[in-house]
Amino acid sequence: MRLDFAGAPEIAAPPDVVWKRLLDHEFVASVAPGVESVQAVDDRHFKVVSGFGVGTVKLTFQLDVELSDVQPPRSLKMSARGKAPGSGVDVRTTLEIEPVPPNRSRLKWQASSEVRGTVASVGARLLKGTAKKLTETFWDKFAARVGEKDTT
Amino acid sequence: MATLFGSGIKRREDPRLITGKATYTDDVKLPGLLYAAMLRSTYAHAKLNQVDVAKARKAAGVVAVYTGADVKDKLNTVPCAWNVPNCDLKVPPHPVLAVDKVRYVGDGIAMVVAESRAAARDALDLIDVDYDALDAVVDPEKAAAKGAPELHKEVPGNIAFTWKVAGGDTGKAFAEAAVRVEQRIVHNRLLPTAMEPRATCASYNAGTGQLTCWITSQNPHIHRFLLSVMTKLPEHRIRVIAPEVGGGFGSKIPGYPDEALVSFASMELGRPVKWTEDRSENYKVTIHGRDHVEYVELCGTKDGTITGLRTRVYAGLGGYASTAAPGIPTILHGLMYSGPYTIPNIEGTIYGVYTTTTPVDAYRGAGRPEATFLLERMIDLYARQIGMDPVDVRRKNLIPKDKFPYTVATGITYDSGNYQGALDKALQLIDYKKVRAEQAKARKEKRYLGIGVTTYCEICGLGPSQVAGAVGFGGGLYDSAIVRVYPTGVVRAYIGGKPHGQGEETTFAQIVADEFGIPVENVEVVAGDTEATPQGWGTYGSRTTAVCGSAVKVAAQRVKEKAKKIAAHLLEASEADLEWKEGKFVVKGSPDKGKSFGDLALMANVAWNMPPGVEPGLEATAFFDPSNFVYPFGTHICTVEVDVETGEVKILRYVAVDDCGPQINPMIVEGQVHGGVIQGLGEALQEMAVYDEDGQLLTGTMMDYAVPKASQMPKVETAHTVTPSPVNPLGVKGVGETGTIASVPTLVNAVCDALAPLGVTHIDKPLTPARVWAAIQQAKGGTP
Amino acid sequence: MKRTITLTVNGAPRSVEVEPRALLALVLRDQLDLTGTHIGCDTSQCGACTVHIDGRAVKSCTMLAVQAEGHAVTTIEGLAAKDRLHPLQQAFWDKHGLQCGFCTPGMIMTAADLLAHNPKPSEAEIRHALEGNLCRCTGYQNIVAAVQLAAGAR
Amino acid sequence: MIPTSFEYVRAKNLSDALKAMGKNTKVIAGGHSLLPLLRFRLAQPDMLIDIGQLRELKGIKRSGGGLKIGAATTYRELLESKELKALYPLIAEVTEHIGDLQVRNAGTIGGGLAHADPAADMPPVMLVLDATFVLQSKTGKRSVPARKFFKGPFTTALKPNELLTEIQLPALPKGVGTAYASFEQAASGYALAGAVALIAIAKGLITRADLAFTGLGDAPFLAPAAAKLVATTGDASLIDQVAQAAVAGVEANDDVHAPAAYRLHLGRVAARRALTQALAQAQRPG
Repeated sequence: MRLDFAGAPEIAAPPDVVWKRLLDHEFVASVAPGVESVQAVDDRHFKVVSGFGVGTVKLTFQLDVELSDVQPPRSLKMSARGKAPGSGVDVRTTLEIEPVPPNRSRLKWQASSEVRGTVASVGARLLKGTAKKLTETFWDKFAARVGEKDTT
Repeated sequence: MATLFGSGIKRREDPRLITGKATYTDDVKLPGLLYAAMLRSTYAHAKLNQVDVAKARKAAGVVAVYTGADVKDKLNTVPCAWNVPNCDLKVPPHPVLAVDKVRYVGDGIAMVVAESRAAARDALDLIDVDYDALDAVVDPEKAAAKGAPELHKEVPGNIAFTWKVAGGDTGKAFAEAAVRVEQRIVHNRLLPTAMEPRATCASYNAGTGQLTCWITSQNPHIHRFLLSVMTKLPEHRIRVIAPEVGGGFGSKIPGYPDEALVSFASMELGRPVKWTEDRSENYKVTIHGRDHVEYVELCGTKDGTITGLRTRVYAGLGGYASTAAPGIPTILHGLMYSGPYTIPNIEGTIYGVYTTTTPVDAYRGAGRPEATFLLERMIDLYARQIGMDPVDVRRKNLIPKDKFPYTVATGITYDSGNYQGALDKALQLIDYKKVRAEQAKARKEKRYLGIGVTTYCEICGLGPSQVAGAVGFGGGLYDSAIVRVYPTGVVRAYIGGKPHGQGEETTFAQIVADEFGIPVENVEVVAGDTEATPQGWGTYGSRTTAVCGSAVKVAAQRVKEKAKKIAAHLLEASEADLEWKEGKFVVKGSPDKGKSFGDLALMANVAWNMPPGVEPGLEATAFFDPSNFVYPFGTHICTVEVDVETGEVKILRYVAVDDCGPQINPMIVEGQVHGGVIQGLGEALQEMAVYDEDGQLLTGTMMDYAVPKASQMPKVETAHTVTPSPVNPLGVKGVGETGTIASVPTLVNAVCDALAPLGVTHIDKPLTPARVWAAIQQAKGGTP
Repeated sequence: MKRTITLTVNGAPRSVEVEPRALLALVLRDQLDLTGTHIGCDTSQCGACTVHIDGRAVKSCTMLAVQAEGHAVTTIEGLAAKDRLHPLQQAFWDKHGLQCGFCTPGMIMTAADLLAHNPKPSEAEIRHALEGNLCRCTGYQNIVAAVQLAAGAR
Repeated sequence: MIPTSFEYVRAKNLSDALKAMGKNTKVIAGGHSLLPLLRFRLAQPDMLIDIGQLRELKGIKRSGGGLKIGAATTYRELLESKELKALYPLIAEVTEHIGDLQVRNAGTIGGGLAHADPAADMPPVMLVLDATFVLQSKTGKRSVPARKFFKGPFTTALKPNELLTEIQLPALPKGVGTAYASFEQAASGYALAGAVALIAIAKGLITRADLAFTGLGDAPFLAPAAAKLVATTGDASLIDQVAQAAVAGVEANDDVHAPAAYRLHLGRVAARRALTQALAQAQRPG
């Protein structure tokens, strides 16, 4: 099942700060809901264990995350391929940072997910709203946290 | 003694079923039983890199784990048994477990065998599979298009076959026709949903080399044959038992990989192994039905004579060719394009197409519902175009009752029929003139009443073995029975068919009891065990009563002939002087001098005093091979009201008039019609298997696939006409599928008729409120 | 961890060792040999697994065996006295209310609950009460007729 | 379909249950929301705490002019309560829509509300009736208005260590009418779109109008547009306007059963039908 979401939160920080945070996997993990562990294979590859779910539904996915088309401090692509018993997920995210003068930025994100297995065939009704909420919450929270003074 | 034939006696199979004492496959328990669970692909199409089962093998309770690599040299691939000729059929290998590639969500990747159901299930979660995703394609028309992802290297362009049917000169007919109508029709993919999920329990005895398999099977002898091919075990070492079977609707005909795998595991491990699918697994791996995209054209005169029909059909086969799959959209579909009508020119091209979906095979009606639907829809479109009542168009084109046997343009010959009789009866029951008047009145009040009519005939009672061979079916289609009389006069009929709800334990006992003039209680019908019953070709295609029932009749007649010889000997009379009267052979003119069936049963079995040259015992085997198929027919009419604000369809009345020849048990016939009609209404109104573009089945459980519920379905009013078939000694035709074949176009025609004032001409089924509403918006010129 | 639970099954006390995750339907079938209770789905739609807990119809595949501890379970095997038929069983037989029979035990158990609390249901009430029991063979018509017959017979 | 392993405790009393709650525990009452998820392994708790048999969580009691309903009261018990039927016929009517006979026998009102399925029938009823939910943890209890309880799909104001223990229904005004109109998804029975309406009348004019939806969005919601009916007689065209305004701008769900546009349309129809019926009921003499 394909799910496409997008957003463009404004961040109270300049692009280079946003960019730094985006590449800081520990920071990103601290924002993401349900992340249990992040292991950097190199500066472009990460292994992530993350719970995914809402309410009673919860699955733990093993994710391989890869960054590509990295063009500092403007844009990058992030792909995540995740496996859980009986289910799978691929998420491709495109991120663009636009300066908002004088000292702010806009994070334009687009996430396209492909969901497989039990989650797709059983969870379709449960999933759509949930995935949207989780994705939006993640980037909104990211935007908010980057914009917090003490994080810069 | 009153004849039992025609009597609606209560079913003899029911007492065990209503008390919970029946044994279905999953109820079978054996000492040392192990449980299997299957790891299924979550990808619709992917290269299979690595299947890591190391952790699963070490898990508590796990006895063995097998992958495609482990079994590929030990088990043969899954055979396709209907090799339709003259269509360049390509059947690529179908491994029992995927080896290098998966081709649908649900394709088998590994099997775990463990000490308990739970341990087997737990171990599945420990298997790690590495895939490389490939593009999926789920729509058969798209899969047949240039550039579509290819499933099999042996099948360029995914086209499994291109099959053509032609009769007359269709090109000329269309060129000259005054009226032409065309329509693209999509037959929604369906999930058969027998209430009992499939299961296999295999027990291999290494001492005797004998494999016993309990299988949820509509055709245990075919399963024995297919298992022999897959497991490489000689057929005489395999015993297949289909115990109680909880519905099939075609889904329990094919040979499946899991049946071979479970057998293999038992042979390898020396312990019995059982596997039972979950419903969600059933929806992914047990065959699906329908899935056609059709382009249909019909032409005719302005006054309602149909002169030609032309089709181009893309029939989805799924990832592999299932057992009977190639025959369904061809032989059982294309050959029926004339329906009950005298259409002189017919041409059809059917493409069988592999798609990254669950294999598609025979589902109730198999091919004929699609043919009947397209024809009945086209006739309504045609009638509307020429401004004629759809009933008048039908009547004008029906094959006259004095023209049988009648050969239609597709080349097949119908056995017998009185189509006008059934039509008249149905019109009378619904009071057609009155409902048309009500409709006219309602339209003035902006209420949307519709009337849908279907006149149909269908091909069933499959069928003469010679024809089966000619059309590439991998087996004969005769059937068989042994009628064995025990010394005390009770009788058993061992039959080749395998009833699973159709009630032949009762109807066949009625045939035997009538023949011998004994109470029906003294007859028992035995089915479903290849060790006890003679070669049979299964219960499907509305064939069991026409073919296997005829074998029972013939075997019983043979027994009676022998009994007559013994009676003549005992009565010291010539056979010519004997007559059968009230359950006895009596000497003509001396009615008190006679031998009852019971007397003869005893004498034949103790054999103290047999006529010279006559063997002891009283039993006979018959293999009945019909001279033709049978063609039941009828007229269904339904009236509906559509709420145009919400798109909801309310069925007001549903009338079914069917002719299946003489009815052995009218109660059972009526039950078959009820069930068939409701199953068709499910197809017409709410059932739909939906894949997303990546080949994920989105309707993977009963929460999303709408099997009809009691509260959603109407009452069906039934009636019948009786036109015997000349092709079998009972004169019977089939009735298992007629309801489903007829009801789908009946309902859709009714809804389209209701919405005619709004300009709606066609809506693809299922007619969910959402689709009906969208069609109304579209017709109004708005966007849905 | 397995534990031993005690419950009353068809009038007799039974003890059985189960894992907490064991579904009541599977325990009845696999451990107590009551295979008249069937399993037809995994989402609580089909009702083939319907049994009575303390006289009320529930879906035994949507219930853990441990939840039934201390309660009275009645299955199709225990609905009627030995060698007798419950009026509903008789009515399903009389009215041809079944074909393959797989849904029948659950169907009868639900109908029994309905009639126990609504002895004279209308056709609409019967159809509504049977929403949680799917039958693929009969088209429901004769099932409804059977329930009506049994209601009349009471 | 076998769940992953977990431990199970049957709580002897509420305080035991609350003490047992912790990380990755789940509470089970009827189990009809939870069991299917467990069977698909979409939920994998370490422990289940069974509160289904706690007497202190069961029952329907009068309170002021309203009712207090224990969270573990089954739908069947709701249907059998004469008091409930007399005071809140709406709840009885809606309960008949929930699941099926067997599900109503086992499922509990609190379980269903806490599960917060965005297409469930009961949550919008709670919004319209302005119910209050009592949430308890081992450290205390708090009251949360239903109108602040449903946060999103399967997401509520419940904290991980909290349990919904009681539903409090305030007294309804005199001259009130209530109604539920819904369109069910054919397979699951969940609402594609459903609307609950409450209208109170005094001296021929509407004094209170509440309208809530289910099935349309991520969570049930109240439609502020209903307020336009207050101080009017609620004629048909105004009701139609309100119904239309109520769904305007709503981002509706979209799935294999119904596209968003159709859901919104159904929402509007349901709203109109529910409001019309509630009004007629409110206008009935006596």
